[in-house]
Amino acid sequence: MSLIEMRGISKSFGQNRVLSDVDFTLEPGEVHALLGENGAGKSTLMKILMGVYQPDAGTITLDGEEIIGRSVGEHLNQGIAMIFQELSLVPNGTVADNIFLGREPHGLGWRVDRRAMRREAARLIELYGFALSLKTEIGRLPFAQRQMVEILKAVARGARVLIMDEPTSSLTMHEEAALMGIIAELKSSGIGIVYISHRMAEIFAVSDRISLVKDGQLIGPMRPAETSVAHISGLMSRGVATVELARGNAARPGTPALEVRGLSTAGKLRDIGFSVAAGEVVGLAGLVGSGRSTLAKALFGLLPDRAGEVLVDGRAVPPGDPADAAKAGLALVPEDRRREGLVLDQGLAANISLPNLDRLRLGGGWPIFSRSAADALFGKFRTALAINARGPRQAAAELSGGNQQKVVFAKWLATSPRVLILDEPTSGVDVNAKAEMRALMRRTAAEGVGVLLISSELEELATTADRVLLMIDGRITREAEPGLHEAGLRAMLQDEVASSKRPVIA
Amino acid sequence: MNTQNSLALRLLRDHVTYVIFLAVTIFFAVVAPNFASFATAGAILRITAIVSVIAIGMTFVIISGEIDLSVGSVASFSGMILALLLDAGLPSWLGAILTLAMGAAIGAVNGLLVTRLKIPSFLVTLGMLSVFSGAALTVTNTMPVPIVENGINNVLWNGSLFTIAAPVWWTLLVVLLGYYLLHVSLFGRRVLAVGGNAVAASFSGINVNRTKIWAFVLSGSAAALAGMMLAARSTAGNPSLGAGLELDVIAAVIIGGTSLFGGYGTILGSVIGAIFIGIIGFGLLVMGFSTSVQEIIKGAIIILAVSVNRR
Amino acid sequence: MNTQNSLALRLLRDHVTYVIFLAVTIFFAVVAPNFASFATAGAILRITAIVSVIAIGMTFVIISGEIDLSVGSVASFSGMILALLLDAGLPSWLGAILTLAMGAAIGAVNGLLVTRLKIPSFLVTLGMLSVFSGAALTVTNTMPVPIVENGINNVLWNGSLFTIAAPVWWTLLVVLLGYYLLHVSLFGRRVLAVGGNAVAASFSGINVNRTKIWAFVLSGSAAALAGMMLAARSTAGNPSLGAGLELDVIAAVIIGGTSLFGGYGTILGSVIGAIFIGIIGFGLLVMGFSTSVQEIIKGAIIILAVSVNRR
Amino acid sequence: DNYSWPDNIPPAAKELMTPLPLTPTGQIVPGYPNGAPAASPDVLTFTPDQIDKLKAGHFTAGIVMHTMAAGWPLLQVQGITQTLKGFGIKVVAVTDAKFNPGTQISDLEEMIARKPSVIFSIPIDPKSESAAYKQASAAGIKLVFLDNVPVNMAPGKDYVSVTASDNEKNAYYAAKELAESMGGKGEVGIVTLVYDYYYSVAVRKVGALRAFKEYPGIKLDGIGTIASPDAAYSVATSMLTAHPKIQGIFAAWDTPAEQVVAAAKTLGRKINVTTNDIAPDSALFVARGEFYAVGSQRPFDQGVAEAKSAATALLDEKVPPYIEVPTLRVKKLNLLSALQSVTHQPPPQNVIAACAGQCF
Ligand SMILES: Nc1ncnc2c1ncn2[C@@H]1O[C@H](COP(=O)(O)OP(=O)(O)OP(=O)(O)O)[C@@H](O)[C@H]1O
Ligand SMILES: Nc1ncnc2c1ncn2[C@@H]1O[C@H](COP(=O)(O)OP(=O)(O)OP(=O)(O)O)[C@@H](O)[C@H]1O
Ligand SMILES: [Mg+2]
Ligand SMILES: [Mg+2]
Repeated sequence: MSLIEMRGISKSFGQNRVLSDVDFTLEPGEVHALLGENGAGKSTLMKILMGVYQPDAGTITLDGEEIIGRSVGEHLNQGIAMIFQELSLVPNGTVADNIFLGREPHGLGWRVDRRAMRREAARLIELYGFALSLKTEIGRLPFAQRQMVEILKAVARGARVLIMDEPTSSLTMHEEAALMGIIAELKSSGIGIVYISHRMAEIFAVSDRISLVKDGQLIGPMRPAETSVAHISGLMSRGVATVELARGNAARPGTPALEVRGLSTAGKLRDIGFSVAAGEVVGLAGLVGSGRSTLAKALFGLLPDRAGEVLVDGRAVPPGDPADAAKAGLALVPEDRRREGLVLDQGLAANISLPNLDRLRLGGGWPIFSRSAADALFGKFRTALAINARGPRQAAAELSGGNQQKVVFAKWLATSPRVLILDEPTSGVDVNAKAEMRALMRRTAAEGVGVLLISSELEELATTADRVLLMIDGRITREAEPGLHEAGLRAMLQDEVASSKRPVIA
Repeated sequence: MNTQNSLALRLLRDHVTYVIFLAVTIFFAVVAPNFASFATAGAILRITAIVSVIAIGMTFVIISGEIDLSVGSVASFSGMILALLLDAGLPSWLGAILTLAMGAAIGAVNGLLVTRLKIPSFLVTLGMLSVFSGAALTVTNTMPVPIVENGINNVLWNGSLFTIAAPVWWTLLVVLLGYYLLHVSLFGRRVLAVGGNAVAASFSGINVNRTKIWAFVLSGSAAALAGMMLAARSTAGNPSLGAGLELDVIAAVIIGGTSLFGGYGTILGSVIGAIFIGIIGFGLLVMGFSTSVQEIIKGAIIILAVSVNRR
Repeated sequence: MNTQNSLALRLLRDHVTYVIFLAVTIFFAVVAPNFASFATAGAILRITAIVSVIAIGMTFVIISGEIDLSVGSVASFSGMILALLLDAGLPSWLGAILTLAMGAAIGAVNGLLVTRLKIPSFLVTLGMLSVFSGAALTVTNTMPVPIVENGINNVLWNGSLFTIAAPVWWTLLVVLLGYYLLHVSLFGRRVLAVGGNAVAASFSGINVNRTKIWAFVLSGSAAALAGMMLAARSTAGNPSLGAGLELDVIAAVIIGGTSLFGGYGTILGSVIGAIFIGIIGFGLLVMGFSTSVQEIIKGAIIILAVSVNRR
Repeated sequence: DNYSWPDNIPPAAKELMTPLPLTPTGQIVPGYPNGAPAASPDVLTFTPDQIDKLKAGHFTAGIVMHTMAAGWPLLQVQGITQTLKGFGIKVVAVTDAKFNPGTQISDLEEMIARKPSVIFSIPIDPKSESAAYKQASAAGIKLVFLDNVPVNMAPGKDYVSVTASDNEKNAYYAAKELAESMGGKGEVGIVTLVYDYYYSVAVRKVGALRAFKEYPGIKLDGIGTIASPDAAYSVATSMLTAHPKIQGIFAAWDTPAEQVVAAAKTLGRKINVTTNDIAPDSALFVARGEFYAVGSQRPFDQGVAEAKSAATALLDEKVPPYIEVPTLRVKKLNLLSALQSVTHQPPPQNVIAACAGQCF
């Protein structure tokens, strides 16, 4: 008898039928991978298993017992836990608070046992070797670190069923490795794991069975051995042939699109200098906490304490004001789409129009906002990026993670920037869309835009970037020679880290 | 709070507001003696003009994710200042402009304190409430200042044009202005974005602080205008004419469907909210309920009305 | 609003609050006649007891991301009810318990309306404010109801134990209770989580609605207790004794460092906030400022105090 | 000491029960720079057929109050309502502006739209509300004022008449009693409304000051101002703290006076308090000896007078511009008699109990 059996699950949001009559099973001690395009319904299916949503139809059994509960709480008590794609952490709590959120150790009279909490949390962090400090508040942590906390939180529950919804979307090799360790350990102790990811390498590394969500149906399950990345992306795709990247050094001579000299911030960065030529894609590799996002923010004028020079097309960009940066032709796709990228409660057209307001004036002159222009703009990118959405008025919050990411991408492409800074642009984006977006980056570059690509997926850097810079703890220490492949990058990054005296994470 | 945020639901919600609003009105029209009359409509619009005008300014502040509790006392203070300026012999147009400017300035100060010093607007404007209600009492040592010059009294309140009273015209003017700023102009987009997600807004190159400051300037100016109208209504500036208005105003805005947490709201909603409150109070009095009983029913109706339209 | 959220900054912030608080006190102690005395300290604690008690209840509601505007009128109403119950000949302990239970029930109703019907708490409790201020006036047709039985007057207000006055003891009791609930017990963790991010909290198996309802129950009960204390103070239930308390209370809570958007706050902060406001008002009165001038200075000090401690 | 209330009360109590004489020119009335001639309510009488005429008129009345948070306004409303009932005039609504002139103007506008035949009202701010009241008379509604008259409105033309007591003299009496209770020397304070435009209270300050001046030994330590009665608690507390030697406080009316007593009690200070007006609740304070003396208006009788002048005006008869209802001197000794004549009801049991046989 299976650990989990979901039978005939159907779910719609309003008119939008997401799942129709889906069956899904999970065996003890197995990793069942779940793939599918952005918006296919993976998270929804798992949120139903977690008790977040009630299915419109269907049954769920755990060890053969009906467990359709009304709340997450009931399902947690049943021994089901989940790493949420959008995380389940409270910003005002410390790392320790969050790891034990909802199940704090307590004594008489519901007295919270803080000491035990800290001890236990410390042990976990130690055990899995994540770079976290107990007392820091979640609200202050960048997404990657928060994702680590989310992992610990779920793992520490000691559940029998563990759902992992894109746990590594913004993690780098260290944490990825750590997670693989955790998974192996859990498997051996007979826990069933559902693993959702868009990183094919991971999928094939960990999973025992692979299923696909497509058009509300479940395809599979199949064994990794019996299939291949190509086969799967073939199954997933909407017929879009996976794009071949027009690589090859497109860098144009003359004044670089972006030039950085002696850039430093009090917090993190030290004396950073590099340049991105027009038409070139420059990759930035590093470990979590190495300062890549900090650099991106500093370039975009989001950090007041920036020192040094930033020139776009040879013209200096004043520090400390994103508005100036945007005017100068800089664009930033931030790493944390929910917090930094989107106004979740508002429509997609509204979101895309934000950095483009001045372009969307009615008939140029008066500061009148033209809705139709905004909708047109959205429509354009909806097709260009294959954004899976109902329409320009749909609230961003209702989009699937990957599609949200595309919207953020679109909103900055629309500004037709001179320099495009991408911080983990394809995190949580499905394989095909990923290929499309990488092609898009190349195309954007080909149009003479300088692209700075921050990515935790070395494979992405290897395939997409012309040059790759290595960032270690706030310094750009080295440049990888062109045409280097993933394995090479990984090796190089490893020995860079090893050779840097200072600890990787401050 | 506002979990249901899909635009669809929002549209429905607003519609329901209007439906309930109509229902209550019709109810009164049927049961309340000589309620259904042109005079009544005029009276209600006059009575709610003050709240409507301020509510429109407040809408911007609340959408931007802040709040302005100072409007009531700023209104009182503005009335006093206008009266004093005219008393000092200034031409009334000049006095009005100066008072309006002062209101805008007070708003700007609120905005600066909130954005630059990062003090919660609730505290800043609560402090200002105290400051200006005190100031209004102090300038003349609690004594009201008559406005003898009738020109301005007529323009602001007592006069009428095409049989429609001045205060109604002013409300209309402010509504149009507010509608343009919020729903038509780029500024409106910025306010909505800032209220929806300030971080994302600034990541999109929107100047969050400036946007909020302007929102406060609008509510300060609206309060000043309302204060002048109050003064004109009673042909004198009285230091406590506007006292307590802030609660009515915020209630109107929220009933109108604006989210207290910012990011969503409409001008029309706020005005309808104001008129709705006005109608309830008026209808209940006409039906012969005394203030105390009125309050009970009024409170109940407000809760009911909104509860229905949140479903 | 609250961009700076690190614990470090918060600690500093709170410290600064206390520093400023001390500074102002010392200032008054020096310049205000007979301010620096034991009697004064007692007097201030008594004056602020009411606000402190309610503020502690309110802290839970605000941390949970909601607000309760009904406390003032619930206090008035509770005072009336207590007086009426005793007038009807109930033993005072029973009357007190029943009144307290009623307060809790009112809180529960607020919470249910907010969570089940998804009405913004601002509106629900504004409606309730209106309902109960009206009800307080209506029950006796605006007539105050004397509490002749002195036992309860002494227990709640006029008596004293170890030379410390009853109201101070009650404040202390409520502080301890509140401190335990918020900072020691599981419930506190829940409230903080719900206020920090309701979705995340519910994803973590926390019952968001129940948590909020309990928060409202606490503030309702606190308001009822405060109302009984008010009644005991003037040995009569008076329908408008609690009017307008809500603003003072919320101000106290926010000055105490609680975020109006929920997720962070402390019991001690709220009490200190209440006492701080009390000291300012008291000090200025003792220095002989008229109410009007006093308001100006009070408002300014509040803004200043907070502005400094946000830097 | 075999006196018993009500049948046989001590002569001293009897003496107190004789009201203070009418002041020829009491209240400020527009058009009467040095006070309008005071008329007694007794001049208003009705023949049976006049009453029938009134009943046939199916008149309605609205009452627009400044506050309902005290005994005084309630007794006024009772006096008006009960008397009007006798004339077959129905009271449609009573509004309470909670001391906010803005609110009162709105209340008035709503009341005007309700079109009653007559409106009884006590303007909070005679200056800034006069325009609104003018609308009422313009709308053909008869206006009868309590205590205050809006500026530049003419009696008999813009409004019917005003009924009041001589507040200045009433306060003068209470303050004088305070001074006497302190043997004519010591430190005193005053607690009164912050708004000087509310003149029927403002003049009480004048009266109290006049009284205190007559005693060289009396030192006035301060005048505490309040925006609402409950503020009196903290105002009094701080006043008593700032001036440890204060032995007496005069409060402008009974509700704040109760808070003054509470403040003194919590500070453990023994002071004398005198004030104006009593009602069943404040009577207890007299019975317990917490109010030493009270100069009390007779709000019920004032209400009766107002109702009568309204009725007279509805009959198109002439009404004197200013009707004065003389005030009572109230001490513990004559409390029961005074309370009954103020409220027109037998004193409540708790008052009688609190008197412990010492009141008549
Ligand atoms: N709360 C919601 N309200 C309305 N629609 C929703 C909601 N949550 C998800 N959807 C819709 O359901 C569909 C599936 O969403 P889901 O998050 O399950 O996709 P996914 O497979 O997890 O995609 P991704 O890989 O990008 O995370 C999407 O079209 C999304 O717009
Ligand atoms: N000087 C600064 N001022 C303000 N915020 C800063 C500063 N330096 C860093 N930060 C913030 O701290 C966050 C965490 O920085 P961290 O040291 O983890 O590097 P990172 O850029 O997030 O690492 P990576 O993106 O390579 O994983 C950054 O995202 C940035 O927003
Ligand atoms: Mg998903
Ligand atoms: Mg990063």
